[in-house]
Amino acid sequence: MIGLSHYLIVSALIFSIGLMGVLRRRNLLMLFFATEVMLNAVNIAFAAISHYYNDLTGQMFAFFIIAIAASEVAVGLGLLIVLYKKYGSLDLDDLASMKG
Amino acid sequence: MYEAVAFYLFSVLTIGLFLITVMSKNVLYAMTSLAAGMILISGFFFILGADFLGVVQLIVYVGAIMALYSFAMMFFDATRDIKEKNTNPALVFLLGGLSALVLVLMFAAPIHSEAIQALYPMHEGVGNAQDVGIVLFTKYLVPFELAAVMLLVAMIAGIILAGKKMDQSLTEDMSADDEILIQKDEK
Amino acid sequence: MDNILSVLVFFPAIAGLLGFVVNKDSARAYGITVAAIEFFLSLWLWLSFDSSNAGMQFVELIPLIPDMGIGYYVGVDGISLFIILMATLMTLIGMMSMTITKNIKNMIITLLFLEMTMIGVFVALDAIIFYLFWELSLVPMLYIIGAWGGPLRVYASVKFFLYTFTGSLIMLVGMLFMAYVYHNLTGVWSFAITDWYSLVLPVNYQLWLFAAFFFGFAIKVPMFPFHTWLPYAHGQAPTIGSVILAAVLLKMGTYGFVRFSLPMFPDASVMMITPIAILAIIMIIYTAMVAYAQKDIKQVIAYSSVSHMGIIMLGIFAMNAEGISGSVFQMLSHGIVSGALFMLVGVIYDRRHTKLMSEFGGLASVMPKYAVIFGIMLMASVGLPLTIGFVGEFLVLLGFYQVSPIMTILAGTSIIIGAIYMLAVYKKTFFGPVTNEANKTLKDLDSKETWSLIPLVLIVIWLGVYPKPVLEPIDNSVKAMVSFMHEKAITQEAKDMIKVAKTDKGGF
Amino acid sequence: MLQPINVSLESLNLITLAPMLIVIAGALIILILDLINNKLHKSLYVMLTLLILFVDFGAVLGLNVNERGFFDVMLIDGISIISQLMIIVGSMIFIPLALTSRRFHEYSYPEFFALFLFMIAGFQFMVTSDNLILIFVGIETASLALYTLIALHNRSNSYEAAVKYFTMGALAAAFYAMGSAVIYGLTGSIELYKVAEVMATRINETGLMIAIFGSSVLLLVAFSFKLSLFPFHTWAPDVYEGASAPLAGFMSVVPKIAAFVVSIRIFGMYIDLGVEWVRIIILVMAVLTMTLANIMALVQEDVKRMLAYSSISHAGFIMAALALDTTEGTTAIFLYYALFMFTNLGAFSMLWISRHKNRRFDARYDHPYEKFAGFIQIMPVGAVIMGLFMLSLAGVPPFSVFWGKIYVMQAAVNAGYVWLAIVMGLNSAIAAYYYLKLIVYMFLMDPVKDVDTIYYNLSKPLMAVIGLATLATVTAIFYVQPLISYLYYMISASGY
Amino acid sequence: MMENLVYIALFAPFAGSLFSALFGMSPKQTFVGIVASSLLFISFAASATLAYHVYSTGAAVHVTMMEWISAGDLTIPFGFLVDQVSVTMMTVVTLVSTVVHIYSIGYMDHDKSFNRFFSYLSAFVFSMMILVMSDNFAGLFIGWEGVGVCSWLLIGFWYHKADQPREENPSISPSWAANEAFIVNRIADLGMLVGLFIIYWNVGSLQYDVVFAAVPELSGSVLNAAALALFIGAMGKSAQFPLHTWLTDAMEGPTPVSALIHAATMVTAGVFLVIRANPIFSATPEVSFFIAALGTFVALFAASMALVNRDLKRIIAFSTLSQLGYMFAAAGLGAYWIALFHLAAHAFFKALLFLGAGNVMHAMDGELDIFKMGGLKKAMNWTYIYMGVASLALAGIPVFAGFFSKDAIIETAFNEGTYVLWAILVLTAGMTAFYSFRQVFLTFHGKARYDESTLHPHEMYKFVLIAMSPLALLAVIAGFFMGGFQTFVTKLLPDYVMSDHTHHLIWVLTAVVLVFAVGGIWLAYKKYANGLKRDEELENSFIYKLLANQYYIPQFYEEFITKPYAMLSEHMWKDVDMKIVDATVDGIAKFLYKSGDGTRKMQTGNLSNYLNWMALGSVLLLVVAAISAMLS
Repeated sequence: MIGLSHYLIVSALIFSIGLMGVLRRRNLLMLFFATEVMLNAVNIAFAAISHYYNDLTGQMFAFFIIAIAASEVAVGLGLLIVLYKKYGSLDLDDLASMKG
Repeated sequence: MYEAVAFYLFSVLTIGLFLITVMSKNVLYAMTSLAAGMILISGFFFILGADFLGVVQLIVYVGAIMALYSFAMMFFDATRDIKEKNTNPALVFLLGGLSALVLVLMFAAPIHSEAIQALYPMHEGVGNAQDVGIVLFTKYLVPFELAAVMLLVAMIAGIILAGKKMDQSLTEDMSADDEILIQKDEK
Repeated sequence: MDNILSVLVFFPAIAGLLGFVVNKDSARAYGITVAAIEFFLSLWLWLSFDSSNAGMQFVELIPLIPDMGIGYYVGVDGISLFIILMATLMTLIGMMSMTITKNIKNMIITLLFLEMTMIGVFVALDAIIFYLFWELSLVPMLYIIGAWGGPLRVYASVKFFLYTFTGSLIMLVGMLFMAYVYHNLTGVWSFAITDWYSLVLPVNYQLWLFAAFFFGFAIKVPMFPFHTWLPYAHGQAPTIGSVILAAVLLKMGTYGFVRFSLPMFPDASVMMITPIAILAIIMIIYTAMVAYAQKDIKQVIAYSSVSHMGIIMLGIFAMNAEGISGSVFQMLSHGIVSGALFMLVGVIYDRRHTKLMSEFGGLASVMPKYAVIFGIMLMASVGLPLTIGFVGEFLVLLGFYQVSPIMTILAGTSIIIGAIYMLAVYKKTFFGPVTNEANKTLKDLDSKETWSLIPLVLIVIWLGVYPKPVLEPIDNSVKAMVSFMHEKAITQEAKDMIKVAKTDKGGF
Repeated sequence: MLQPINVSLESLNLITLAPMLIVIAGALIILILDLINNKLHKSLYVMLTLLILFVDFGAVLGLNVNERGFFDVMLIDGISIISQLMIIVGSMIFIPLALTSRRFHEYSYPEFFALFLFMIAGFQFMVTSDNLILIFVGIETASLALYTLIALHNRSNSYEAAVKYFTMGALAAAFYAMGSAVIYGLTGSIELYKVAEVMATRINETGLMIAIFGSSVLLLVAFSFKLSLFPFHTWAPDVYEGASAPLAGFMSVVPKIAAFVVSIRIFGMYIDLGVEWVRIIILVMAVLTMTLANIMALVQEDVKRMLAYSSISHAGFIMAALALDTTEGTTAIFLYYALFMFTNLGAFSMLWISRHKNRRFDARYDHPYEKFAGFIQIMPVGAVIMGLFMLSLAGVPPFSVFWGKIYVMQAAVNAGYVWLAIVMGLNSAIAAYYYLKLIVYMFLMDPVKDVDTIYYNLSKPLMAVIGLATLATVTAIFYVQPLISYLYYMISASGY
Repeated sequence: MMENLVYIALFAPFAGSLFSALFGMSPKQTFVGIVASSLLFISFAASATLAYHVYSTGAAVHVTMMEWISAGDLTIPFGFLVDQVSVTMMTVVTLVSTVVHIYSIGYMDHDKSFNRFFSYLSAFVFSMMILVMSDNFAGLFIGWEGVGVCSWLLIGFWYHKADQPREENPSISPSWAANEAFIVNRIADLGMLVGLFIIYWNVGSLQYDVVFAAVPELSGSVLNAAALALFIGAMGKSAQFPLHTWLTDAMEGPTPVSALIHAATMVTAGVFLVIRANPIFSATPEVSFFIAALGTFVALFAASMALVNRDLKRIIAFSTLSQLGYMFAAAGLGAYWIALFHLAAHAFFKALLFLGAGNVMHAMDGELDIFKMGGLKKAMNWTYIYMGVASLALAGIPVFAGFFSKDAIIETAFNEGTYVLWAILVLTAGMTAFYSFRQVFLTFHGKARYDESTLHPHEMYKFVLIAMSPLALLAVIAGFFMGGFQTFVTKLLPDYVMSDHTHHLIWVLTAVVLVFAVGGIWLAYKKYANGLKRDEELENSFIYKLLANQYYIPQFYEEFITKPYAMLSEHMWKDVDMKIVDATVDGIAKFLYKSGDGTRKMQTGNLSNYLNWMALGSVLLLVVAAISAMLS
């Protein structure tokens, strides 16, 4: 029988993969992918917990997470567009005019 | 049994696909594997009986979000391989590994408790969509409405950020009075 | 006029605000007039002061933040009365003798605000109000040093500000803790000093609180080894800044010890006598030696200030009325004398734009009046009897002798080494042939300078010959305080150490 | 089969939702107005926004303490009311800053004002709920709007700032979601009052501690990001630099108040549950934050960036009060922000009036210290006011921030954390240096450039705002008492 | 009536000083000198009247003017006590002062700071009067310090003279000498202050009568400490070894100053203190003996240096030192009245000697080297007589004042059984006679050794010579009043009479002393009366050089005290204060600033780094959480 922990561990692993992505990615678009991965990992956790508690709240949360992810993408891409227009690049290394 | 097979299959595939997403140098591969991974995640949802969520996952993530990303990819002309200077991979793996370790340890704990009563229980013999709908439109009506506002915000944001008006910046434009000042400075 | 203290505190501030309107050509006259009125108000305060009453007088109390126990609470006793008088007097005289022409209006306004804060510190009976004025006094001083000072003015002013600020923040924690303890014991929030007096604290609390307050006060005094801001501040400050700084601002530290540390933590104070006395003696001897090595007259006087403040510190911890009264008197004396000395240095600085002793020599031949007044102040500074400097120093040493003869002898060397550096300055500057061409045509004191210095000379002699009008109220309050401390002390050692005067009339 | 659901309107307690509805409606009105006529001047929108905020303020003021509404999703307790009031007041100070004498890009969008109002609504939702979902959606609504507002300043710096903020925000959101998931897993609930109940029963179960700690850490990461605590503060200086000065000032106050309210609810819960570990870790982070931000602020060359670091440091200061978890500590948070708000916004407004479109003093910075050299000679009143703000920020009495500071320190002392009070004191001393640096430039140095250029952006509304901020800064001593009693009453009424 | 006289005696000099000070910055006004002198004469007259009053009634006059310092339990009034001791001092001081004042009118004739000089001089007398008249130790201390300051002012009167190396001028410059005098006195004053503190904390008062009444109740150690501390004060003012160097350097001052301050009055203040506080010293025999021993030593020590000195004024200064040693020897041995008597007698002839030296100096245009004089007898007959008389008195030749007083001291030493002291004192008497007459002969006898073509020595003004005559007269006759004096002062002071044994030997003792004195004179006559014959061998001998260089003590002080002090000060400032204390403070600030520079590097501006920080932070927190969860 697959227990809750199985799902949660998968979720944890995916979350860490997402975190690694965030750490190593230098391209903003790819970085956004990584954050999506992380959010998806959380969704698995919510759905699993929801299932095992027989409670709908987790699904609600996951539902809202999806909504949030969608909005974030919209805004994020909007930002990427203005940024790209200005810098002509999405590389984080080109994006370091403010420091100190 | 069938659940176990599905779970392990999905798990391995998802993890693999997301690893590609994170590791691949090619945007296209990364995006495709991301989309595929998300589809598989909806599979998890279906296994877990969250049918509605699975559908939403498919529509919103795989449909809408991935579509947005593909448009963006085209806009940014990011089909070629992306050169990324890698930050110290050891650090990346160390941090990723450590976080995985701790999270796994955390989730390996006996989080589940039989004693906990569901506040919004699923009902026997009622479709998931119905159940979700009732909770969503009663208890979570306010968040739902706020989510609508949030989406509106996102929409407005997307529109104005990508709009033409942003091309010319008033903030950095030197209007007439600025020029006067510059002349003064030169004197 | 029961609210004379509020008038005294806020009159200069309001005048300062209105001063923004005054035309800058008339700013000087305005400033002097305001300072004169303020001085006469403070004289009036003295006249209406009841010398036989050792307690607080002219008390005003307006709750400001009752939830925290903070209120506008002011009053004077014999200890603070004369410091206030000195503050108003030195402000007046400083303004009269001021030779600054650059941004004179800003200077006048700043000085008036500074006057408010100075008086505020000495009348405050609420710790937070005390702290408020204490901190606020840094700001005008920062501006005065920084805007009108010498080449290193910015460094000096910032150092002054930050150093003092750091110390006082630790003191603030002490105050907060004190209020907390008071709350714990009485259930009431209060920052009123008089309320805190009534608190009998366990010795370890006293020690910690003493330490916290010590940092605030010691840096201000400034005690060794926290003194290094002072030479810079004095060295760079314009004359008026040095005058006020030496005369009044330094006294805040020693006043703080008398007002807070002693009556609130008698046991801790007694326990700390030896360490503090050692520091004080180091201050006295070490800085006097450093003063001797200086090339710049003003630096000599700056270091001598530290040395004299050491005497004051020593007297405060004599734990008898002789020493503490002497200390308070010495605060006045040091204020007047070092203020005058700084003004005197300012005089030649105005003429020659240098303060290096090597630039001078034989000034006594060229500027006899100047030499005479400098000589009088020098003698007062080295504590010649019948000048103001003797009374305090004598009483302090006398008082501390009871605590430790050896340390008194060490501290007493100040009368020797004090003479050494002061006489060296005088010899290098005033004696010998006039070797520098530039000095041959120096003008003696003009009437403005003379008339601002003469009152100080008169005070120096008057209070040296007949200190009673000043010493008596001080002594009454101090005696009452000492017997209060004796009552309050919980350890037997402290009770033994704190010597109640037989002639105490009580009433603290 | 499911039963039909009967919901009585009264049980919904619609009034709890009224303030947000007003703001959202107002935003929609602005959008519609723009649709009808797109030639309308920004002043109209500014005034409309102000009015809407004013109505909002009234609506919040009219709320009763300790009510719930909408299936208990909405929670109107004392801290939600006071935080909403402070959010609105902060916004009301911020909005008139749009009325500069020069045109700036963001204000040419009516959407700017709509987004702003949506953001306020988001903040209000954040603070009026103990439901993690609503909090999350509120956070995101507000954040997304805020990212946009930053980017709308329309310079390369501001995009960069927005992107940085956005990306890190997305990461923080993931952590928040993960933390919520763990909490949900632990308690089967995401409503904090329920979470607290269940957690209290499970706290002694073996093997759970790691999950409880873990959940707190995940949430802490998310809120440390919002509150810019070390080492999650890295976005803050860049974002402040990239954003326009008023927005930077706004960001250093209003979003943080909202985030603090949520933090109080969440971490207060943990501490109340006896998870002492959370308190310790918060204290450590708070101390690190105030210290490191302070020493980094020391070496800044730009006033705005310096103020950014100083805001971080102040946040650390206040975070320490949160860790105390006493009524006084909580009161201190709000008191501090209430007092800090005026001063800080005032200081940023002063930067705003001196803002030029081209960087005349430095290739990178808009407000390098040199710009303010000899300010006293150019604009004496401005210099004095800016000096007052700096002194206030440095904690010189009797200016406003001082009272916040001693209240925080007193709270720390009362809670038995004397060492914390001393650390706070020493930090204030370090901080004094960089505030002083500006004062030194303004008062003690001579101007480096033409003298008539500095108050370039000045206008009457800005003067009014600055005047108000000055008044509030200087007269703090007179209103601190009512403020404290009100805050204390509200906070103790809601049980914190 | 008597009270008024007290005030007149006290304040007349003060009035004179203030009056002169009014004209302090104007050019010379002769009337200033006249007014000041007249006021001093008034003071003298008042003192003399008081003396008569005290003599005739035997009762002291005690007045309290007002309260001075009152703090805690301490109350110090301005109180004045005119009793047998103080009235003696008052009379001597005012008498000598009056003479010196008048003398100065002539002597300072050409000085542009004439008025200032009188102001200082009268101020000195005022201080001295306070010193002797005060009825308490604190008042004495006022005068004590006051005379110190006036001495400083007067030694440094010619402040405009430049510093010279010690080889050219052993006292470097007037201003240097003034400072030296002041500082050395201050060292001793500290001892004095400590004495006051001891007395106050053990008695509770500083009034003489209270203190002396309490002496029997005090423990021996307290008394010893008090006596020693007070004597340290006395050592400074009376220039006892090792605080003696300032006195010879003080000769940089104008000669009337040397006469008044550094011979007749101020330097005897130490002796006066011991006499005044005789109840304390009587109760402490060990300290008293130490005083006597030190006095005897100084008598010999100073006389030895005078033997070879070539400076007219310095010789007299050494002789003053030596005589002060005598006085201390007497006081230390308990013969207070003899000490006081020698003090008075010494004041007369020593002042006379100095004033005579002043005449010589005046005539020689400031030249002081007796090797460059000679044969002045012709030109300056009166001066010759005066100095001769004074020298005879100093040498202790019978009939003259010094014979009686000094002889009594020597007898006392014998009487006390301290034969070593006696022997030394006798030897010193011989040396005294030798150097006094060496100086007289070298100055007045023989041939002129100065350039007669440029220098024409002439006698002093008549009025000056007349003014000096009272001193000369007293130098001759003062000894005859010894008996009367004894009965007068022993009403207050403990009487001291020789034991029968000494009484029997008195003629022998006197003869021994006389042999030495006459022998000294004879030796001086043989060697110097017929001109100077330099003895190169002797002058190059070690002893001679040692003596001529004052045992190298000034050099020692300079090398081992003055210079190290200056060096140490310099180190304290530059190395300790700047490099340690201040550098620590700045170091903390710099450290903070540096660490700011270091920390800001984490703010790279690169989002990737920021994300790394964030992840690092969160993972770290997670790990810490996990570890602490496992631990708990």
